[in-house]
Amino acid sequence: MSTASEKLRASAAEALACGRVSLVLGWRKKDFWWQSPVAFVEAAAEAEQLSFDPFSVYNPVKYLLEATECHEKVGVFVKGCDSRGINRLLQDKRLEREQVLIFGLPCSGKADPAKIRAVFPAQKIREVAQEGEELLVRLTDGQERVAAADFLLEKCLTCRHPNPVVFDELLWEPVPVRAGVDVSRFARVNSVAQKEILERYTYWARQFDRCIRCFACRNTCPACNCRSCIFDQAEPRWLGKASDLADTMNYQIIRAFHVAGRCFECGECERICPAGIPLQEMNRRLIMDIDKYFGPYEAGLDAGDSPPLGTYRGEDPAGFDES
Amino acid sequence: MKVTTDKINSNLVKEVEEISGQKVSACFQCGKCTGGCPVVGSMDIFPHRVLRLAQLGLVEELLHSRTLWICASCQTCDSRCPRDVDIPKVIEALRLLLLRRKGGNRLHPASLSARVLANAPQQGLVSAFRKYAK
Amino acid sequence: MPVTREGFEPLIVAFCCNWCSYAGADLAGTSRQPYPSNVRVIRVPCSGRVNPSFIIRAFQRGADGVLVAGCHPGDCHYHSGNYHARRRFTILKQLLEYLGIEPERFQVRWISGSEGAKFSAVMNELTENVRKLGQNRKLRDAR
Amino acid sequence: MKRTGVFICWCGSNIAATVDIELAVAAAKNMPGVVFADQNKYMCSEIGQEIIKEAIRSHRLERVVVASCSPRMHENTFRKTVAAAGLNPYFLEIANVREQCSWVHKDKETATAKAIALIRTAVAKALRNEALFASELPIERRALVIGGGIAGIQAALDIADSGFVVDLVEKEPSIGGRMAQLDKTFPTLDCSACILTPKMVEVAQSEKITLFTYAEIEKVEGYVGNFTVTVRNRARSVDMSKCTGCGDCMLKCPVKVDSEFDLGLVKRRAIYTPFPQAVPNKPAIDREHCRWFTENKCRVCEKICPAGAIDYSQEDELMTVKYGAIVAATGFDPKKLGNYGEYAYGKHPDVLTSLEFERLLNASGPTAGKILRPSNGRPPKNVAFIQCVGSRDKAKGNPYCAKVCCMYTAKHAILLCEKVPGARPFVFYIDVRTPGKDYEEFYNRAYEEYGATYIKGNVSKVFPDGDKLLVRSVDALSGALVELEVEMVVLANSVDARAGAKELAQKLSITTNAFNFFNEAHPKLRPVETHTAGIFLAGTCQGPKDIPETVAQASAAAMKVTALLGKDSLLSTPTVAEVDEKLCTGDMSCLVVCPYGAISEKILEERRGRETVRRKVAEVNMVLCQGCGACTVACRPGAINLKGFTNEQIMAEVEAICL
Repeated sequence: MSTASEKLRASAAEALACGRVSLVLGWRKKDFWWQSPVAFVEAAAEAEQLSFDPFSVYNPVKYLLEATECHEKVGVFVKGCDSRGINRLLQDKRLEREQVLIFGLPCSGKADPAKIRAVFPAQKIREVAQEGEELLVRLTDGQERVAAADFLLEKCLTCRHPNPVVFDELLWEPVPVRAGVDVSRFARVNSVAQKEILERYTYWARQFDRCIRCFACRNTCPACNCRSCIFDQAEPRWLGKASDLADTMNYQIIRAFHVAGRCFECGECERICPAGIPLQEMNRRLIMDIDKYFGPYEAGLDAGDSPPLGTYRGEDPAGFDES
Repeated sequence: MKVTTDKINSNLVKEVEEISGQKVSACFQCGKCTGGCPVVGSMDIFPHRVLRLAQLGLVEELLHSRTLWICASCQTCDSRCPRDVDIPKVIEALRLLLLRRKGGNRLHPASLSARVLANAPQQGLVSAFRKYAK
Repeated sequence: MPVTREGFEPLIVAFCCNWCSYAGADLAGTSRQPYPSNVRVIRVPCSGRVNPSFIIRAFQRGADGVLVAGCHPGDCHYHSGNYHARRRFTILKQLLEYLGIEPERFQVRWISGSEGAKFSAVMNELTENVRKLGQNRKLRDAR
Repeated sequence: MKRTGVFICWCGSNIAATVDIELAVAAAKNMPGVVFADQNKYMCSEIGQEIIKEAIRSHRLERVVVASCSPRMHENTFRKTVAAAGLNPYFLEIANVREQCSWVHKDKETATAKAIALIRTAVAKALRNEALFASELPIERRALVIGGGIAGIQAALDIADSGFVVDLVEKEPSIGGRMAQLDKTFPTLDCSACILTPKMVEVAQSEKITLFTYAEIEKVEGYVGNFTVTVRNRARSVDMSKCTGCGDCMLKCPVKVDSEFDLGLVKRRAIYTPFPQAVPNKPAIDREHCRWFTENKCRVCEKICPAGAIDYSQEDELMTVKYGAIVAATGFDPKKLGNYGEYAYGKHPDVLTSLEFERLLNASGPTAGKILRPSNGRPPKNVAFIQCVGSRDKAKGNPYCAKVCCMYTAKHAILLCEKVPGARPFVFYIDVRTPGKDYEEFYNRAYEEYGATYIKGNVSKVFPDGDKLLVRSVDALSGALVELEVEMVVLANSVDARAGAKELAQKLSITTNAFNFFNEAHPKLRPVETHTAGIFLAGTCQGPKDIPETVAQASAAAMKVTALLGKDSLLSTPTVAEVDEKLCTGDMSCLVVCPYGAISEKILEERRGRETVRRKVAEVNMVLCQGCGACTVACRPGAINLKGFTNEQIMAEVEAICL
């Protein structure tokens, strides 16, 4: 087992044993090689289940909303992206800094099971482990080593903050930012934006047509932390119940608008979408426009700053005809 | 000198504004430029009047003025102008207008022989092509 | 959807702030400056009161064009409402265009209480532009 | 569904000529919720209103829609009508079928269709209207005036005259302000002190006015009718109750400092009154320069004071007082000329600002009213007056016109001629602006009777040339170059907002323009009010103005104050924001966008199972809220709603208007 997982276990066990926290959020291995869901550890003895492997991708931060209701102080392991979720909750006053003990995990990216399956026969894979810069793929009939960088999740390829931006303890040395992320960050947005208007509509209509309104994108998003979401309300009925393209567009537009200036690009919405809708392309489009019109801003880096949609400057340019 | 609607509406003023990047209409004729100009004694049209004439479309009259060739672009006027008008730029635009009108002020690529094209330094060519071009 | 003999008639919904643009619309009336009857105004206290959800809902229910009109920057009756509106609708407008909605369909304008002629001109322009585009099918409910 | 009545007005032929009223009435009868529809030639007339009242009674109407002219016209009329019939006035909705329908459309068929859609929309909204009530607030019947110049003095006197108690807070040791520095006033050449000093004395003697000099505003909290203000009374080091104002201390004090009042042209002592006519005429110790406070020796004033009034142990005192209304009258600062090296100000002693020249003119000034060159103490013969120094200069000064310079320069030219026989004033101007009663005539006298030479041309540079000054310019009218040799140059420097204006504006929660002048609520129709109810403006803190305008505005502000304080209670606007605590997340997005500071955090205790949990929610102060609704959009879960323009109402309008 990797030293990373051991460090997690040791930190969690220590924090629980000495009573600094009564719950620790991390990851554990589940039935399949590609499953590493969020683990809830309440006793030092249970810390053994913790694991940090190429699939510990889920953002545990959103669970803090409920966890802090019944625990005075909660320990949480965060990657770079997860840590910005903490700042999101702090800024939204959904969390107090003293309520969490943050273990920071510099992260050079998580693996995309689909990319692994594309190379190795799915039935044969038994385990995939991180060994330095490589993935060790154990198959039913042997094992192979491949470069981890070739199997990264889409969202990790454009990650600008692989190191936690807020933490109490850092478990290991920070890692460098991948080269070229600034170019690739908006590459998909730009390629869609370059299409003709009708093509753009057709592109998005095809994407949204698949939406089954499961709300997974909302539920996983730490920026979507309202006690009561407007999409669940009956009066006024903000969103129709029919699974109609127009209603879906309404949902997607307003969802994106609600996270505008607040989305910190963890990309979980897109990764988790069962219909494979490229939601990050919408979120990032808003980020592009916010940067362009209101000045560069990255959400989730500083819990003390002011998100661009609550402030204004008299001399703001307008993205419409002001004549 | 006579102000007419044709002159006021002529494109020459726009051209001067476009070349210079200055708004001649911003001037309110305070005369601070003229008062401080070190070479005003040799000018036939004073700097503030250059702007006034331009405002009224009397650009032709300006083009014949000695002032264009007297102005040393020392920027004294510009540094004191309360309306932020860069007068040397306006005067330079008038000079350019004349030069362009005269023609023959730049190289045309087609007019060069293949030997020249092959041997001349590229930077020199580029600058010669672009000289005074719009 | 009103359809006359001449063919397609667009429906334009205009959210007008009470202090400037609604007064501008009234002035267009008092000074008899005509604009097409396709335009219908909803009165709101301030452009900062207009929720993007209202705009999407109007498109869903059959509006072919939507206008948000408020006081000129610096003139907001409530000091800052239109500044917030400007930020919100700047990004909403870019997003709608990015999703393939024609830019002419959603407009934001500043119209003061003294700009009756401008209100009328904007309405004429908006109606004509949307008329050329034809019916909004992209954001409209299927039923 | 609420029983709704629709009343369609013909407005004579104004509506009826374009809208088919019969058709509209018929259509209205079929709208959801409508139980009654009627029409009248003039709904706003006595008869029309009776029809509405009668129908409310006989048809037991719960909501009323009037299709007529703009709500900006008659909404209040009809609200009173429905209130008279026993309904809440906010159960009324207006469909604007005149200004926004019949007057702008010609085709009867489409205009009628649109009118019906507008009525349908109003009905849809009315069905969701809820009873709204304005709440009543008590008023603290005491006013605060900030600034003791002519604006503050006039405002305080007028408020006191109406019987209300006023506190007047002045930063300097004496009231009087800029006007006290002036010699004569245009266009009548009244002596400034002769008309100001009686008012200053009146302030001191008024039983209704309490004067706090050497005091500053520390903090302002609360809202209209109920402000709580903390004032810092700076340590004067002189016991005001013992001091008789004999002035012996000021004669014996060994420390000499540039006099602020005389703009450094003479020295004052460390214990000082700013000027001889000061009110209160009791000195203060300037601790920054006093030898006791800087070097721990001296105490001469203490020894000399016959009343034993010197008290070095005094400390700043904070006092907290409640006020119902506040007048800001903090005045202006003359522009500093650091950017204008070309005028040789500071390089040659005979280049003066206009306020410095004003002190030379003044009988109690440094030269006892004689115009003498600071360089050699002799009267000047030729004097250049340069206008628009730092005004109308978007490149390095203020883009705006300072408004008073043209007139006071004409005054200076006249006074120069009167005081120095044979003197020649030269006025360099860009434009001469003299709107105002008797102003143009005054300016005419300057060049007709006194022979001032007006030259249209901004001076480009002033060259010190031996003991003279060389002024270079052009006369733009003749095109002639101008080069004058003068003995004195007077710069009409621009009017800046008072240093510290921005900070005071923040304390008062009022806004400023780009140049830190306080913003009025409306440039034409509410020129003395601010966006913050209960705070009013007087004088140059709002923008450059002359004395008559300042006094007029001060009286206007005083009138606004007395109108406010004279009310029994305040009624707040009922269309305010309201929080649904169930939905509220407590992230305070609403608080951030509220321009009135009307939203605050509240801790809610609620039962969850057996436990009591505490959570944060937003709370709206109904008095501060003005009903803009910016918060409702900032609130993602839709927890904060605007009464009278609720999400439900607007959504219903959208649905109905698109039908």
